[in-house]
Amino acid sequence: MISIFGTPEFILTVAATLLLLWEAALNPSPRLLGRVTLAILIGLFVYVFESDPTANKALWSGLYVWDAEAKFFKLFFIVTSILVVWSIRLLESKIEVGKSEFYIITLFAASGMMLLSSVQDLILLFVALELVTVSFYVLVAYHRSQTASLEAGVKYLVMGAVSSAFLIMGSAYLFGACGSTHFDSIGLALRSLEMRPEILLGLALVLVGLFFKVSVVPFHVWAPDVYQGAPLPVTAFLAVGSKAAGIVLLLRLLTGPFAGEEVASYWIPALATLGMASMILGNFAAIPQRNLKRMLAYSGIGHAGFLLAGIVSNFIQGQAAVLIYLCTYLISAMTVFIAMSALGKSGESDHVSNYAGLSKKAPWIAVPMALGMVSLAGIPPCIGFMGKFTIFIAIWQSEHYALFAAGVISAVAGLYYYLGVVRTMYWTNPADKDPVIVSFQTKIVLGLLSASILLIGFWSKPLFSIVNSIYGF
Amino acid sequence: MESLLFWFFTFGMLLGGIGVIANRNPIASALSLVISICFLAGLYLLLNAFFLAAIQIIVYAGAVMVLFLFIVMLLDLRAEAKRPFRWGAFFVGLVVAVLFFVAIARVTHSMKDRFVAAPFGNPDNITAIGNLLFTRYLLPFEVTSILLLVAMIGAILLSKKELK
Amino acid sequence: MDIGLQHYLVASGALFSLGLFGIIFRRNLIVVFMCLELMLNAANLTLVAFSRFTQHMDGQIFVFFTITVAAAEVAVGLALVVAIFRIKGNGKTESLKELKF
Amino acid sequence: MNPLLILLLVPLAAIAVILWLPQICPKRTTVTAFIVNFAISLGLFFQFEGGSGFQWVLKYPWFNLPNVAQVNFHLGVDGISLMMVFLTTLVSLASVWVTSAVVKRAREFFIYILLISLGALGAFLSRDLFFIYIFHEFALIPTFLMIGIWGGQNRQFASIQMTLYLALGSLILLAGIVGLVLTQPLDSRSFDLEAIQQIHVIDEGIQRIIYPLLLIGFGILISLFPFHSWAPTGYASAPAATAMMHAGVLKKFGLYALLRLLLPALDSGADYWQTTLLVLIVGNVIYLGYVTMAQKEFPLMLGYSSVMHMGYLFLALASQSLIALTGFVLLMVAHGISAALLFALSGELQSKTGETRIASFGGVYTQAPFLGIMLLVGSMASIGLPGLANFSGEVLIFFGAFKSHPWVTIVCVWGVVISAVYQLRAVRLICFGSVSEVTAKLVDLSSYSARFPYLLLVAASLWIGIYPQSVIHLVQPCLEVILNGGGR
Repeated sequence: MISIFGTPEFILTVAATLLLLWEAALNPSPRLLGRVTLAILIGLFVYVFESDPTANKALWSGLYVWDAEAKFFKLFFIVTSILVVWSIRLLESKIEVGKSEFYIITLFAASGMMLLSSVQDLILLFVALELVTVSFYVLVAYHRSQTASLEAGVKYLVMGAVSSAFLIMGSAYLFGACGSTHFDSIGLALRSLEMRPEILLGLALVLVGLFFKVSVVPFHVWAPDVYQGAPLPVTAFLAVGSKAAGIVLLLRLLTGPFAGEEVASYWIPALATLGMASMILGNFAAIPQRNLKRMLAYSGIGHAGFLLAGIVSNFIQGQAAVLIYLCTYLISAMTVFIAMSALGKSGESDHVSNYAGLSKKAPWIAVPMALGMVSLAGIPPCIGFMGKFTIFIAIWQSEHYALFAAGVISAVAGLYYYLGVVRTMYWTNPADKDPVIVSFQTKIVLGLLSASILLIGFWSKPLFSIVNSIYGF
Repeated sequence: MESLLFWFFTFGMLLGGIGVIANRNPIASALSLVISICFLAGLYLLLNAFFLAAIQIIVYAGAVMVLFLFIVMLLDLRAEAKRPFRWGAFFVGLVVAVLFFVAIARVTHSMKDRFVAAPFGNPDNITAIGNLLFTRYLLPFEVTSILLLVAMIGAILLSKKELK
Repeated sequence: MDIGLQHYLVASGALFSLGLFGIIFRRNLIVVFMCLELMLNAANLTLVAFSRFTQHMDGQIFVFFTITVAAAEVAVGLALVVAIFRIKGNGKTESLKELKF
Repeated sequence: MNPLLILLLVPLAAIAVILWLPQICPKRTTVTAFIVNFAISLGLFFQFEGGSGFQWVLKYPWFNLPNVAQVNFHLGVDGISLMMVFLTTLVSLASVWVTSAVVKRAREFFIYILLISLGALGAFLSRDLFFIYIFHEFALIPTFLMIGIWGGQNRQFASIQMTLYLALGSLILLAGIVGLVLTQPLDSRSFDLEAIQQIHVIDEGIQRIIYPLLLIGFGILISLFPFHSWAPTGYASAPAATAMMHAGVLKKFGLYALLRLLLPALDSGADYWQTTLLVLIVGNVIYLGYVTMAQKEFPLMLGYSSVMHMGYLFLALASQSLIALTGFVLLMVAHGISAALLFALSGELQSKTGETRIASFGGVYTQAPFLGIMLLVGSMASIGLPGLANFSGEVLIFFGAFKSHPWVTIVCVWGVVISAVYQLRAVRLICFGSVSEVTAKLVDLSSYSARFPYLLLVAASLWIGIYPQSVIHLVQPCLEVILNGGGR
């Protein structure tokens, strides 16, 4: 039985606040605080994993829902945060001021994301989304003596605020047309009303606001700059956590109140078109990039396209495919980011040329990194293939053949630049011979991630059974 | 009477908005923003939202504007020097803004007859707001407090001159 | 002429468009933030208008949250401006050219 | 324990040994593993009971795609896959045997070879489409790495070009497979090969979409004209072992899968696209035949020639007659053996002399009689000399196809003449004449150990060439089933 005080967001927020007080009062060392943060997150993971989502469905006067999907996404965000915190620990020496606060703000952002996965009301959606976004404004600009980081912060702030404005405007129209901000009431109103332009306008504006977060073409322009300028752990958090947060909202809205056939006939073509554009543009624009973070930003745009394609295809299967794709993306992308952090610990890690001959210098980084790249490219037997495979099946089933063709073409383009990184690591000679020191614990983390890329990719039954159980298959 | 006030407030608000964009001097922009916001508060009054009108004046015209002006003064930002007019950005901005406006106007035009003004309700709607805010919308309210906490930490971290 | 819902909505749409235009057109970071405020205020006006004409209070609650969040955003944004000013000595988005598309 | 599972586990065990016990010579480990596998496949060959059924079946549920299908880990061999397994183990053994033990980054090299072999075996043994696809991809990735790391001149270009081509092919193929699986009715959907073979009649319109997807998807892997351009450059710059595995085994996988998928399920799709396919076949045999004649470098010539021979195999697929398909299976095995032999020889020549141009050799027979003889035998096999394996396959294909497509068959017979011209010219220039400067650097293979892989390949070719019945009686019952649409 979960009461209000037992919800994971509540626990995490309280814990983060206590950490803040602890930090202010006793001034513990950041390393210790990071360790405690990690412990809290792991404990929370166990707690959420053991909880039963059917026990209490709606909390807080129905604004908050606690169902299987919410549980899945909460676990997703906890795992993401754990890995992000690990990456922060690796790069702690690069943070000049406020090392402890970095962990704490990350926790607040994580609790905002977890809250988003349970949202049932436009007002709560807005506020929780802003909690995430404002935390990210701070995190992105955290290297405050580096121009790039500050600029990224400014760009993210302006873009984020514009997208919030669109979101509010859209929510306003939805509220006006349906007389309520609650998802259930909106769905009810939509079923009883004929299709009105103000509903479509409201939906369109809300979607624009969310597309900014997921970085869908043409609302992606901020992503490359921000990914490049932000500190590496934040880039990872943006790429995985923030994107998934946008996706969970899209799922909640589009498969909830807006799932009706009539509305769907409006948003499906729009999403299909944008998804197609994102796949193609993201993957082709990534090819000439020489900065790895920037490349991953463009590739992230491409992945957003695949996720949209999953949402577009027929509802339940598409949803399951999106969840599977997100899991595969989490594991593969975080492997790459943690490998980058481990390298960044001893020097620069952004530019592709820094990876030349890495297989000789640091096989412990090169192998997981290569696996992550190959998995992002979607080559079997890595886990990334399962994601692409399920998405492709969903697209074919919903008969969006043009989307399918775009997916195939962009997957090939993706292969080109992902393998380009692998090529740099394995076929070129290193510029210097300095060995890269990787700590034992990081080796374990990277080893676990690599193993799960291969093992879950090959033995995918657990992944499928988790997702299948959410939708009652 | 009501319609006269509406046009008055609306034009004031929009002129203030234009003033924000058109002024080269950030201080003048900030003052135009204050004007715009005060006229907007007038519109809120017309819409029977007295509490929000008050908040609007206090928070925006009071706190936020002071923050803006404080920064402008602190950093000693002067009026920008004359430089070539940015035609490209001007036209892109114009096209986007006009397209957006046309979309809104067309949608609202179609809904002309569906919403009729309800009679003025109880002018004392603060009770209703308070009730909703602390019962139904308690969760977002709490989240907002965390949000402000994060913003506060962030603002200190980013702008404080010397940190340990 | 009777003032109906659509008048308020068009007015707010106009303000929103103004803000959008300003964000694209102006380069001074502080002015860009002000334009963001214009956009948020326009959205608020829509909410209040709908709240009045549908007789649901939820819209006004939403506005309350929007104002709070906008204040938080401004606080972080202006802190960023201060930090940039420390490095660069000015607050124009023009000087932000390190990251090109 | 199931012998098929052992076949898959042996390479894995060898990889583990190489990874964890670096002090053991990796080549020795690999060769041991492949000898074991070869012995197992021989054992299977003699134990096989005949008939059309699958034997040594192993089935394990893998995962469930809700509302789509159940995926099983499902192994089993019938006559056709048995021959392919035999070919894989044979060529794997030969390819590592001819590789030098002191190749640079040796451990990686042998791991990749083991992976290729594992993937190919898995693809031939699996009866579930999902696993067939996974294993086939599994085998392709190491080839990319091997060409990139150990390849000859312009390896980077060759490997990237090959990767992109093959990735495009795999994804088109994936589209085709997904489409094929989804044509089944919802309640009985599965990835199982038999289920698809015994499929209800697929709607004609959908067949017309899926057929070209599969044809092009596999066609790129098989290097069907005009999707062939990656193959010659890829083979020419690949290390010998990789070229042997790829041209000898992996390519055959595409043909094998086409045989399993296209014929039983997509008959009206095949009718619809027949003319197109025939035009491509003619292009494959005649156009590429002339291109092959124009080649000046030995590895490139072999690459083109291997591409060109695929035309005959497609002709058999197009004809859909039992005799031609029997020839199809024979020629798959035969071509695998002869291509492996020739690529091994070309690799040997190249590594000893550092030269690839045909004209710069001369008098190899005088200088190194063993290599000369092997070259002669390989070329004769490739041309289709009676007594060697290719002959029986080609003859059966021509006889079988003549009835349904007489003109195309005649044109393809002309292809045999073309291949005789370029092969014989190459043999004449390389083997005979006076010993050139380049050839003088050549040292003959004198030890039995060094000669063994070549002799093994020649022996296999001779066996099939002289006594093809041993294969035919294994294969024909299965082909009958396939032609009848799995007893639909």
